[in-house]
Amino acid sequence: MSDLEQMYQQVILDYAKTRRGSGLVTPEAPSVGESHQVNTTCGDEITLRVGLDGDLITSVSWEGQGCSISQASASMLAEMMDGANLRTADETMEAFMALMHHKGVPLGDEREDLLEDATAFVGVGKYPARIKCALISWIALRDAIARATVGTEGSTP
Amino acid sequence: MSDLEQMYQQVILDYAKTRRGSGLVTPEAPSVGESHQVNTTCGDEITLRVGLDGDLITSVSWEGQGCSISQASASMLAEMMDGANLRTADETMEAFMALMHHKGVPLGDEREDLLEDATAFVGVGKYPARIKCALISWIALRDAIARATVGTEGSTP
Amino acid sequence: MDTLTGVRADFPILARTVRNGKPLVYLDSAATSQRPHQVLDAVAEFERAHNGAVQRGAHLIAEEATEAFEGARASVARLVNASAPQEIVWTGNATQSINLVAGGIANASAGIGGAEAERFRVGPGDTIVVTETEHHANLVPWQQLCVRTGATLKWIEVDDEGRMRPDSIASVIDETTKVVAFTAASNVTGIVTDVAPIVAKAREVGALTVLDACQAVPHLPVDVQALGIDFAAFSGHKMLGPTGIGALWGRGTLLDALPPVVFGGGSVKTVTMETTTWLDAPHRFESGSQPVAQAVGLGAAAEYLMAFGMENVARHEARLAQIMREGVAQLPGIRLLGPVGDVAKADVLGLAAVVVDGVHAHDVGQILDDAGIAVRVGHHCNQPLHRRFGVVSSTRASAHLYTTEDEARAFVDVLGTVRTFFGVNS
Amino acid sequence: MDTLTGVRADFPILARTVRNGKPLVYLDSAATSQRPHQVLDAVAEFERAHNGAVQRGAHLIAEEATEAFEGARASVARLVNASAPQEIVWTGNATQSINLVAGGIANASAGIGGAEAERFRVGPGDTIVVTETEHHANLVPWQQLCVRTGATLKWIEVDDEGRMRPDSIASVIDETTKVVAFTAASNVTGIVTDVAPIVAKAREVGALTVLDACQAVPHLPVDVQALGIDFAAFSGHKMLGPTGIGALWGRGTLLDALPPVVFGGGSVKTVTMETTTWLDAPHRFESGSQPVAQAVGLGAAAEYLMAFGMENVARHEARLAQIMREGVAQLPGIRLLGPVGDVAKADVLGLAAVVVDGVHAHDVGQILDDAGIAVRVGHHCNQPLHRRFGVVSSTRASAHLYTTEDEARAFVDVLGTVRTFFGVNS
Ligand SMILES: Cc1ncc(COP(=O)(O)O)c(C=O)c1O
Ligand SMILES: Cc1ncc(COP(=O)(O)O)c(C=O)c1O
Repeated sequence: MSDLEQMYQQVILDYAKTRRGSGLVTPEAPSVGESHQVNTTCGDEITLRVGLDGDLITSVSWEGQGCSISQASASMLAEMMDGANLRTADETMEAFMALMHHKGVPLGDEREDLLEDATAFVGVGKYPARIKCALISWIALRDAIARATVGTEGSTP
Repeated sequence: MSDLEQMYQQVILDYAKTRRGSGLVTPEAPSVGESHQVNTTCGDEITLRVGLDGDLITSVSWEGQGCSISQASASMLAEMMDGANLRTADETMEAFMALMHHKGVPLGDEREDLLEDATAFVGVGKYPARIKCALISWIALRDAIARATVGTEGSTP
Repeated sequence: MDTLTGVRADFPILARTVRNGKPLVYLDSAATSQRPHQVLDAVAEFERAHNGAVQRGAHLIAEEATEAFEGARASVARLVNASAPQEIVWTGNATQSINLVAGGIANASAGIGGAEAERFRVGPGDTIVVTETEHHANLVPWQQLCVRTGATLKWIEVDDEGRMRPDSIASVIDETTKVVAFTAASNVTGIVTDVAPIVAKAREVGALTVLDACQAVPHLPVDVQALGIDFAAFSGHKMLGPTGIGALWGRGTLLDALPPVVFGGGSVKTVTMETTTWLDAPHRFESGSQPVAQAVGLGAAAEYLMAFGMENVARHEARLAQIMREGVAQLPGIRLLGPVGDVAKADVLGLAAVVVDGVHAHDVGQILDDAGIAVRVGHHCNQPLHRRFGVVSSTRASAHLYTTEDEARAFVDVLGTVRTFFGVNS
Repeated sequence: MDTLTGVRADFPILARTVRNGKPLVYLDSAATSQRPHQVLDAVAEFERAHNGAVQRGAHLIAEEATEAFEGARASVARLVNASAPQEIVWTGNATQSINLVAGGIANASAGIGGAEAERFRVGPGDTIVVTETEHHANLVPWQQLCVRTGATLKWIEVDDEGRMRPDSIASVIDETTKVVAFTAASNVTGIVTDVAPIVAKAREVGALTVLDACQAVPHLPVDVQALGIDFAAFSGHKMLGPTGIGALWGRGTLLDALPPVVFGGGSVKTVTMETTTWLDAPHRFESGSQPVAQAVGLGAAAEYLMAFGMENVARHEARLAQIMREGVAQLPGIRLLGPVGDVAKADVLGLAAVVVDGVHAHDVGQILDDAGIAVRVGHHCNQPLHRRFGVVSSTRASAHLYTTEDEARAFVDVLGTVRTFFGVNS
């Protein structure tokens, strides 16, 4: 498998096409957070919204355009994180960032279980310019969760 | 004679010491012009004043401080130009500038007669950074004459 | 062709290989060009043997450095036919050159520069005119000038091919216009601007003209005097010179009156704790230690371009433009930004920016990269024009004098495989 | 000594001869330093093999270029102990670094930068404080900030040796003070500033501190966090790096809020024809194509200095200062600017600026030049301090890590012959 084929695995192209979670919804959750991120190289944007109930993510939806890597990443993120609890989300984010900076080599530890299908992004690590594409939705997720949490600090101590 | 000795010939050091024409005077001439020049490398300044009667320079005086090259040049200029007519002044200026850009080689033509003692400045041409020092009083002279001429256009047509 | 082989040998980087050992096909010259060894050697030789503080030292190497530095200025002046070397001001890049003019005007409007700077004052009621095809570098400084002074920004609109519309030129520039800033050639469409009508209209209303010549000076003959403009900005790194250096050309009388924007040593006549007087141009704008080695390199680049002949550069690139643009026009599902049709006649730079149906520019660029072909993806610092075209980004291939026809064809060929790779053939 | 020989071999220019075949004795390092081949090679290698547009390309060499560029930023950050690489902003020189802060404050005061820039606003009634020992680069930008905003410039006075007077620090900085800009080390007296009391007083009144670290970073250990300052400016060419690059360090939170002063591509988030939003630091200040090769060279210079050890540089130069200053003090008819007396204890840079009774600095420099000794003559871009000392100009010898004790002694010896040459022995 060439580097290029490793990056553009079929599972990635599939997720890019299906765009899970795309189309912003208004969650019926106790707390809601939204984040808008821009990839300044290409002008791509994403708006991602989460609904939180305590430490449970009850809804993930997003809107935006971008390359297949960024769309696949957002799509997979939505599928994996909808229904996850915040601790799992945190650990998955960490694992994903670690994978991105692993220069195309699988992590080779228990974090791979956490990542599930997202291990398919391993090939992106060989292309530093594309890491931003894969990360942008995750950065939006982290920011959206932070906003949801801040907004409700009083009610969910 | 080394390059250094060629630049600092005795005649130059002597003129630098005697400072002919130094001390600004108020000439009783029909038209008067003054110029102020700064050498920005070292902060040296010169103010030079001329009195003109028609096309005759009736007075040259100056005030300022600077290195031996600039002082010798002003001193010699005052001696040579006091009493000169404008055409001679023009030609001498031209010859002096040509000498400065002659890279330390004598001009070798009739302009040397015009320059008299000022041919001693030939050695400065080998030191591009010092050309400005030798020229500053001549630039002031040209400017002062221009100002005197403009100021009296009506009266000396 | 013989000459081209010789030329390519001058550029060390063209011999390297990239992904999977493929030879580098460098088609990103509009972003930054490569440098011939003549430029690299001039810089290295300067650093190794003549480096000293310019315009300040009374020692031998300082004199040598000053001579090299000012000699480079004369070379660049000759390349664009400035009437004197002092009309060339060194900056860090074309962006800084444009900011120097916009910032100088803003400073004049804030009372810096005294009476001689009065002519540059702008304020409420005045308009600054740009165009819809400008690079951010020739748009944002003028937006900010308006914020600082209360002047109003207006722009000349472009048609669907990206050409400035004559009716828009005629209506937007009016008696209130103080500055018209426009590009000499677009970095997205490749269109070479017809400068004359704009300058004529600007002169009629007494407005200053500022030309963004960043994509013109490296690729076409540019004669600043013949163009009748007032200022022109360009960058070293796009014209075979080093990074870290740019230039502003301006009419001597204007440059001597425009207030500086960067203040410090080397640009001042007399400084007291209370106040400061400036030197004449170019020094008034060259505060602090200058990019001396880079200027020397840019001088060598200007000499290299003049030796090759700007007419020859332009002719070579016109041929490459034709290969790329006609080739792309044949490919299904691919949109070419800028002129389509009989490109042989159109006045375009040697570049082609494309949008592939159903495939994002980043993904397009990656497929090309995998084939060793280096292109630029994104909005190329020109968001408004992309928005005007209804797209967010594009993939741009751009050539220079060292680009071969085979390389231009390789771009077209690999581009033709992209939609298959991503399964979007329809 | 062994190390010094090794060091000298790293600097190609030190092997050259000058007038009359004499070996070069380079004592003009405070104006511009020389570069080791490690720096020249890093630049050449980048240009020959990895040159591409940074932060923009999706192709291999653009990625390599970005990595080299950002790696250099991390090296420079480590040298001055910045808390993150993003706190280092590339500029063209130290002068531009200072102007970036002064200009950013001026822009904030003119309404650019929005609400987050409010904290930088200055206006009538506010004061900006500098000192009497500042280089023009750290004086003129603040004068002009006052012209643009209506703020008032005040300055800390120095004593006859050139030291900032404690009583003046105490009285000049007050509740109206918004910025205190001062040098870390003087390029005329060599005095290293005691930063702590100034920072303490500035903090007490809530003023920003801007350190001109141009003569400090190349010669002394500098820890921006320990100093407690807000901004620090320095230049590549004085610290063994290339010309054409400088740096500004600033606290991250401040840099992210300070409005930019140079507008264009690469620094912006979203641009429409009407308006623009900025990126965070450092990119918001890095408009247009950057001095990439020069940054790479400066990164190599920072690594070189760290490998040598800044403590070792300082110790070596302290010894040279002692040789020069004690030697000069023995010579009749020669005045040393700055500290005289027990210089072994004084905190001074490895430099000596002198005034020779009856001989102009230009003439002094010429005699030294004839002996192969390169020094600086003039006011060294510091007219107010020379005026404070009652002189117009001086002759300055300045060292760096490659300067030998013999070279320092040669300066003293030849200086001792000057008055005889010009017949002014009294
Ligand atoms: C103390 C000081 N500040 C600022 C500068 C300006 O540095 P640059 O010319 O590199 O901008 C210098 C250099 O001359 C200096 O010595
Ligand atoms: C048309 C145009 N103008 C201005 C610029 C800015 O040039 P630089 O980045 O060298 O400042 C560019 C380069 O991207 C350009 O293509």
